[in-house]
Amino acid sequence: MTYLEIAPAGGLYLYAPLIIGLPIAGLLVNIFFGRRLGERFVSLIASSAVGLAFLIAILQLIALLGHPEGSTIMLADWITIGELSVPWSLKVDTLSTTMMLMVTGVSTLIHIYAIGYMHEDVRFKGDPGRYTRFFIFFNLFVATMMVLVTADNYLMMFVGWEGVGLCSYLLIGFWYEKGADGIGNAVAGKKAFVTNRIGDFGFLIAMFLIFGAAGSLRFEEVFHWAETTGLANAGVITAITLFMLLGATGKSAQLPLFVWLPDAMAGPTPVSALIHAATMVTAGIYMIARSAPLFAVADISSNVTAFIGAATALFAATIAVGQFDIKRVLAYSTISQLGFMMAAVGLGAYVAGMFHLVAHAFFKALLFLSAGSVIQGVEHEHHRLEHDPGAHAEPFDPQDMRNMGGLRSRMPITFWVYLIGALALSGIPPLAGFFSKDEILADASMSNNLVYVLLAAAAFLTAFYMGRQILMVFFGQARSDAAGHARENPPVMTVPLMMLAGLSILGGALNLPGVHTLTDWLEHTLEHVHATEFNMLVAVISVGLALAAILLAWTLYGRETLKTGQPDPLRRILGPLFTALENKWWVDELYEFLFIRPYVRISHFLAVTLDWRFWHDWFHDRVLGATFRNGTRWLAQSFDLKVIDAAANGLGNLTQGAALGLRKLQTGYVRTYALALFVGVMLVLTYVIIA
Amino acid sequence: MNIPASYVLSLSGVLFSLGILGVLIRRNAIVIFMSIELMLNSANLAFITFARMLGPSPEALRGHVMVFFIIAVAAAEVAVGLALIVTIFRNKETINVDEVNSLQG
Amino acid sequence: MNSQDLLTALPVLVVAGFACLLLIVDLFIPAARKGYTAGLAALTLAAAILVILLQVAGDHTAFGGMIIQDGFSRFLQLLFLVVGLVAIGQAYSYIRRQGIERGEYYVLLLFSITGMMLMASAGDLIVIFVALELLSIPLYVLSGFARPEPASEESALKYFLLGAFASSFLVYGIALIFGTTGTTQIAGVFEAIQSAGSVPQLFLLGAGMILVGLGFKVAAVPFHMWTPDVYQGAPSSVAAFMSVGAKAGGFAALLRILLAAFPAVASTWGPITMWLSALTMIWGNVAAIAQTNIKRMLAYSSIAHAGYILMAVPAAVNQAAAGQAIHGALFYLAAYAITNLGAWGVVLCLEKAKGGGLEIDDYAGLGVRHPILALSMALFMLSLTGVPPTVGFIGKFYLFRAVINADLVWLAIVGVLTSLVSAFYYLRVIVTMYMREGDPETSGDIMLNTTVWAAALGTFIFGVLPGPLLALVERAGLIQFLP
Amino acid sequence: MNPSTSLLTWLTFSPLLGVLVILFLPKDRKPLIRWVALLASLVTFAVSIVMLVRFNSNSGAIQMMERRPWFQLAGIDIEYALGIDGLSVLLVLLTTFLTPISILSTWSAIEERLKEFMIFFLLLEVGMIGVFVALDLFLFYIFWEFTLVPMYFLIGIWGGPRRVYAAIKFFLYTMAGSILMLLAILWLGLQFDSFSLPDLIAAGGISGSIQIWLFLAFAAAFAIKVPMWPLHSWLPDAHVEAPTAGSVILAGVLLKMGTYGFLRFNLPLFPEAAVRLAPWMALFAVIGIIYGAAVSYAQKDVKKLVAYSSVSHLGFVILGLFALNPQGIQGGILQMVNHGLSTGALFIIVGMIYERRHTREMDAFGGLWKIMPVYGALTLIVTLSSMGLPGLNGFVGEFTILLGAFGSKAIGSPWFAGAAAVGVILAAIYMLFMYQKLFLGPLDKEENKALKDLNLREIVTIVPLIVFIFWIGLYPRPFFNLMAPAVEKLAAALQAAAMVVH
Repeated sequence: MTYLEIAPAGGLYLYAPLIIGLPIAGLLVNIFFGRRLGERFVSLIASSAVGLAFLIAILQLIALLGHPEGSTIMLADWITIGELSVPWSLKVDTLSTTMMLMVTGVSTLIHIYAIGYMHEDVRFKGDPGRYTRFFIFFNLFVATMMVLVTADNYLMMFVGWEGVGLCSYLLIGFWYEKGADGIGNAVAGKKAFVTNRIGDFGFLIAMFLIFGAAGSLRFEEVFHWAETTGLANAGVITAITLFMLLGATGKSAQLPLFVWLPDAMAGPTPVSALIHAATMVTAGIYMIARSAPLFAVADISSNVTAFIGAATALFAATIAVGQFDIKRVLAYSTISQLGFMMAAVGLGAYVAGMFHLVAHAFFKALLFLSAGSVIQGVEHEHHRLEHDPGAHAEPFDPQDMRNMGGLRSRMPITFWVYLIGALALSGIPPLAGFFSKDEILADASMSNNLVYVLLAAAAFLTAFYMGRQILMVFFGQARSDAAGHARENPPVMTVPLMMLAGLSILGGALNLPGVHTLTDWLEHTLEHVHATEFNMLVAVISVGLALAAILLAWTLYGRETLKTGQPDPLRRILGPLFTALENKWWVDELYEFLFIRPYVRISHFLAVTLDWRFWHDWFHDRVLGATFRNGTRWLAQSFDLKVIDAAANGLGNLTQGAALGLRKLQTGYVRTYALALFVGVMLVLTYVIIA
Repeated sequence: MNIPASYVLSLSGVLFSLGILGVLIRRNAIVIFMSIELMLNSANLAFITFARMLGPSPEALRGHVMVFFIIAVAAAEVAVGLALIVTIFRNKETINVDEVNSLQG
Repeated sequence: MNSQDLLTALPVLVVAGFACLLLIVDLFIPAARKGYTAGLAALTLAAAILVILLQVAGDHTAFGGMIIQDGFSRFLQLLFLVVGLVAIGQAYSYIRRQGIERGEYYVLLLFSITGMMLMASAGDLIVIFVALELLSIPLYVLSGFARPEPASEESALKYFLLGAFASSFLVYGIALIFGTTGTTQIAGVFEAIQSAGSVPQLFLLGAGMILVGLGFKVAAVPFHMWTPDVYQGAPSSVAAFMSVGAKAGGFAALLRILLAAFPAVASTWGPITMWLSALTMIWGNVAAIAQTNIKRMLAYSSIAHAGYILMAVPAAVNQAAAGQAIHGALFYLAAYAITNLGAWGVVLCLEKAKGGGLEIDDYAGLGVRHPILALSMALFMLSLTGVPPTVGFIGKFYLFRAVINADLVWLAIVGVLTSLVSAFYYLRVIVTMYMREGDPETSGDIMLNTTVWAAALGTFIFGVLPGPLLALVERAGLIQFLP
Repeated sequence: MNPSTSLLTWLTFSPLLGVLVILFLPKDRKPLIRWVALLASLVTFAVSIVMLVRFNSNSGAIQMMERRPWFQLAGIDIEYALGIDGLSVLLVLLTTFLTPISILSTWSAIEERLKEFMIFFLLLEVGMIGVFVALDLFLFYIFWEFTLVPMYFLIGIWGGPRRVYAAIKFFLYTMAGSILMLLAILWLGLQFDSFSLPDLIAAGGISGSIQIWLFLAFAAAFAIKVPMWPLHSWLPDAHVEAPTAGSVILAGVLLKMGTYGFLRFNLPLFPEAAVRLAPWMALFAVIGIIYGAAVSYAQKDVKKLVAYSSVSHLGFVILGLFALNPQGIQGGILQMVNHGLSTGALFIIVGMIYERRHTREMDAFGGLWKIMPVYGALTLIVTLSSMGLPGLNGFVGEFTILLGAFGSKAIGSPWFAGAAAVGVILAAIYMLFMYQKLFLGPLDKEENKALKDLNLREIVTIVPLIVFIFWIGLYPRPFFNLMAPAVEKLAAALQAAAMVVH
């Protein structure tokens, strides 16, 4: 293939590879010179690398405005065997560029935020040296994420797919010596990676099927095949899409593979914000949107997708209600929101899905970062207090909402941005969340009532737990001295927050009802997308639900606020149900029981009993090898052979025994020998006579 | 008078078997050795008989020649054998082969 | 009897004659100078080698068919002579060290070699008998050469009694053959059976008894019992010579008789020898595992190898494979001779007075103390196992090929499996030498070492470039009168 | 003979130069001996590079053929025949590349009897190269068996506490297998009066049922060497006891001799049998993949874990080869190389920590990344490559293999590939588990707190491997190009055979 195939749009597309190259350059610089450069430059290099990548994305946007059909940039051959031909090549079109803009944009902000956050964090955790490593991983993540979104074939997408998985693994386990009994974070990272691998398994199989059926892995060719011969191959395509869905449930933390995401909160807050809220977890949605032509043919898969999405949305929302860890609440809310997007793409409302994806990226990033700022505010104070003698002896969790309260006055900026994020998430107009979520609900209401009901319920809960969180964290009086003395963070952290807040407010403008900017934009890439017209009834209902939920939250947590050590009022009302929510419906325990423990047992059985005791020791050593083993032992410590036959048994010492038996025959008596000889003679002669 | 060859042959057969028997059951080295001589001589007897059966022919001579060889060889063996037995007797004060079994296993 | 006959039989005559001469000359050589005797004996052998090399190629018979001098016999005679030379080289210092240096040693050696050479070129059962005795009697004496060492005497007695016992079967067998065919000449026997439509029972009995007699010499199971005791008791130099020479002699006669005289009853001795070889391979190799004394171990190994060579006999029944089988056997004999003499040479180096240094344990640390000696020994062991690139591997390859060619695949499988078993006790020696600590002292003089090194070189070189040796074997041609 | 026409001979035997020199060095001049050995292996590597330059990657034919009559055995000409083609070229390079690295890796580990060690090591290299370039069955067998001897000594003299046991087990197992192959070789020689592989392939025409038997006889030797489940029992012993360099070569090259044997002999010589038995081979391969992965997870000893992981990885190779289509076979060959690099690197890494702590129990470690960042980072890369992370070498191999196997007509069902893909998940489990045990978590063991990070020599040892790990992962094209024509040829032949069978 030629080195470069440039679409008519010309020059600007040329820069697309840089969107991957820049972050890589950044991380290489930091790998080799990081130690000498020192925090300031390290963070500068990393952030500017991503910032420049964002500019590149904007260049692509400009290019596309001119030539919306996009372009494919061929970099090099990768794998070419027989009919299999997979290149390294970038696809720049409206869909991928949307992702580029969103990812690089949000990443830039979070990078900047992380400059301040990590500066504190590495000191709290007592290993400043790791500052550099953090930004290396962060750049690596952006690079791999870009590979994922710019890929023009499934295999390359898979590279990014697992690449981001790796980064998430590394960053969850960033404080690998912390967490539950020292190993908790590392374990969480492993859990994330392995769970994702299960999804990736689906992705792999999907690719095999695609190649088997379509003979290619490149998007154009596959989609062309699907559109031309789709109906004939509906069966295959259904299989393909279902396996893809498995992949998506892994990456986007949907039922049944969502379990890794909550634990992933072990990572530093910027990581949770960037990877586990805004960008990586949306990869699954992106893949399905990307594969729209395939899903278009496979109704079954689409419906399954929609149901899984809706179910996840509600399921996760219920759990979020019962959480006390500020980040976990957000984590489950993320899962729930991803469920919304999944449902959307399942219903064929790809634009709505993408819209919510982008909007969600804004306000969820915002929420996480503000949560981070809260946590750090508290933790900072906590660490200061730690130093005065006889302060908190008992372990103190700066993320537990029960230790907070009344932060409104101490951290005003944080409070306001948090509030904006929460309202956006709850879908209160005119914030971004309202429009995006509403579009999904509208679609659902038209096409699939069950899905709609589930989503609506989820929306209600969303508003409720956000209200609960706000009230617990910011209102009432402080429930711990740390919270009591918490103070606002430096601008390097708050400025990005404000910018994100702005985006959360204005994000809705992307696809205002009637205008449909995003729709028209994505239409160039996704055929047969329909602009959902605004549905007043649905809007009113959802807003009503949201307000009702907030009201309910206020009655429970606002009227008289939580005192120190006072149990959650819901516990009174829901009783055991609340316990269930608090324990996340015991899903982890269930998986532990169903899969993990059995696997450990099986592998242990195979390794110790079957392979070693039986196969290695008994069969090979006893049965086959006893001769040899005895012999070698005899060698090792000049064993007296007469002792051995006591020990040995089985075939091996059958030989051994035989050997010794023969020895016994060798009595040394001439007459015995003569007799033996004579017996031989007799045998020979009798044979001679008989034959 | 003319003894049928079969008689003589069976006699040699009997002698041969006796020889074997002697080797197998006797303990005295010299006696064992004599039994072996017996076997050899039974062979001689057989040779002679067969030669006689062939009547006067050059081939018949082979039988006679063989006999002489056997006698000679037997003599040689006697020489060696007795010498050996004597040396052993010097050492062990016995020629019971069952007491000569230090080499075994 | 004319000069032609003498010329044909010259190699044998040379050795025999000089042997008698040496018997007298030795009287005049002072005890301190027995080296001269050794030298003269060596010269004799060298001369005989020269004679053989100068002999006109092709098949000749002498003394009315009593002696056959064909490629087969020439090859084996060369082998015997070379073995004899090596034996002298190895014995020279050894018997002195053991304090049993007497001139007769070399003379007896010569006589035994004469017997072997006669075996190889015997054209008549009478000659075979005489040759067998001429081969054996000196060996009886040599086994007891270390008198008054009881072990030596005992081994001699056992060897003697059993040997005589076995050979009396041979004699009686010959008698029966003579009786049924009216001749003792191999060619005659062959023709007689061919002409006579049916095969009389007595003939078969005779054949069987001859088989037993020779089976004893080659130490085939179940006629092998004497081997370990005799090898252990006899002076090592003698055992070395026996393990190669006597065996080869036995096989020479065995092949000659079975293939040239008894082809008609191949259907009978084919299966017998087949089972004998299988039994021998299994028994020899398995029994060897249990041995702790290197001499006994080598004794059993020699039994096992007799089994391998014996495979050639049933294989030769099959017309298609006959040629290969015989060549295979010859090559294997040569390969075995080279390797085994080398191995025994190492044993001689390590043996101390009064049978010390003969346990395998005594070899511990040899790899560190005497790398070259250990390396040679390792090479010999690998060659006996049949691991390339050694001559032993080529030999096995050749034999197995013949056996498979004769459709005796199961026998070949027995062969390979037993050689796998053999790997174990051969490796054990290597392990002891290299992987265990120890401090063995050796007493090898230049001649002994030369033989070892030469053997090692031969083992390796003929393993990599077996061409010349193979050519020699295949030039040896088939046994005369081979059907 | 002049190097230009007999390049392969020079390549094969150039390590002998080093052997000769070392033979005449006093055994206490250790540094000198090390340098000579390293130099000799580097020279060999250089020669192999020359070979690579001369290699014409557009032709699937056998190149640089050297055929000399060697000797005649019972009327059969046994030839000294060397040659190289797309199937073997990479493996030869792998051998010449790994040898100097493993010599470097034991630079400070081997102190006693260094002289013999290096001699045996170079001899081993001769044997390995010979195996990959020999084109005459007899010659091949000689090299094949010859490799046993030095390896046997390497394990038996410089190995761990149970070295003698492991050495003998290794020797006997391999010999047990190869002896059956010997019979098959003999049989072939008898049928065709030739041991030369090209002639035999050209002659062809072995009847189906006999093909099966011969196939099995050869397979016995190769399957034990690979080792395929359930014949793997010798592997953990050999690996655990062998010295680091031994393990590296054992995993890196010796095991490949088994898979290479399948590729070089079983497929072209007995194509119909290959087609018939492909499902069975695939079955055992898949069992091996899952089984190896599961068993690795439960290990306590790092080296054992890596050893069992080899069972899993080589299962992939076998699966690919017996997909009998270009994707599968090329993937299989590439995966041989990958496994050589990754697992080789893993053993080197284990060796490094063993040299420092003299234990391989995973429980004795933890949190090493904190004090050994370089070591941790390099190990991470190798671990990821070994578990097939896209962008690194392992993935390219595994993906192509699975893709080939998935669509393979010979295997006949996508389920095998599907099951094998589960192995990819399991690989992540045990590999990350190992990494976590060693490098993550708190640094709580006293004896670990003082550990030193890698020194320059160690970094130099491992970096070349890392380079290739990335290269193959990101741009494997050159490697595929080398083998493509030869594989196409082979695949076509197998296609024809498949036609005959079905």
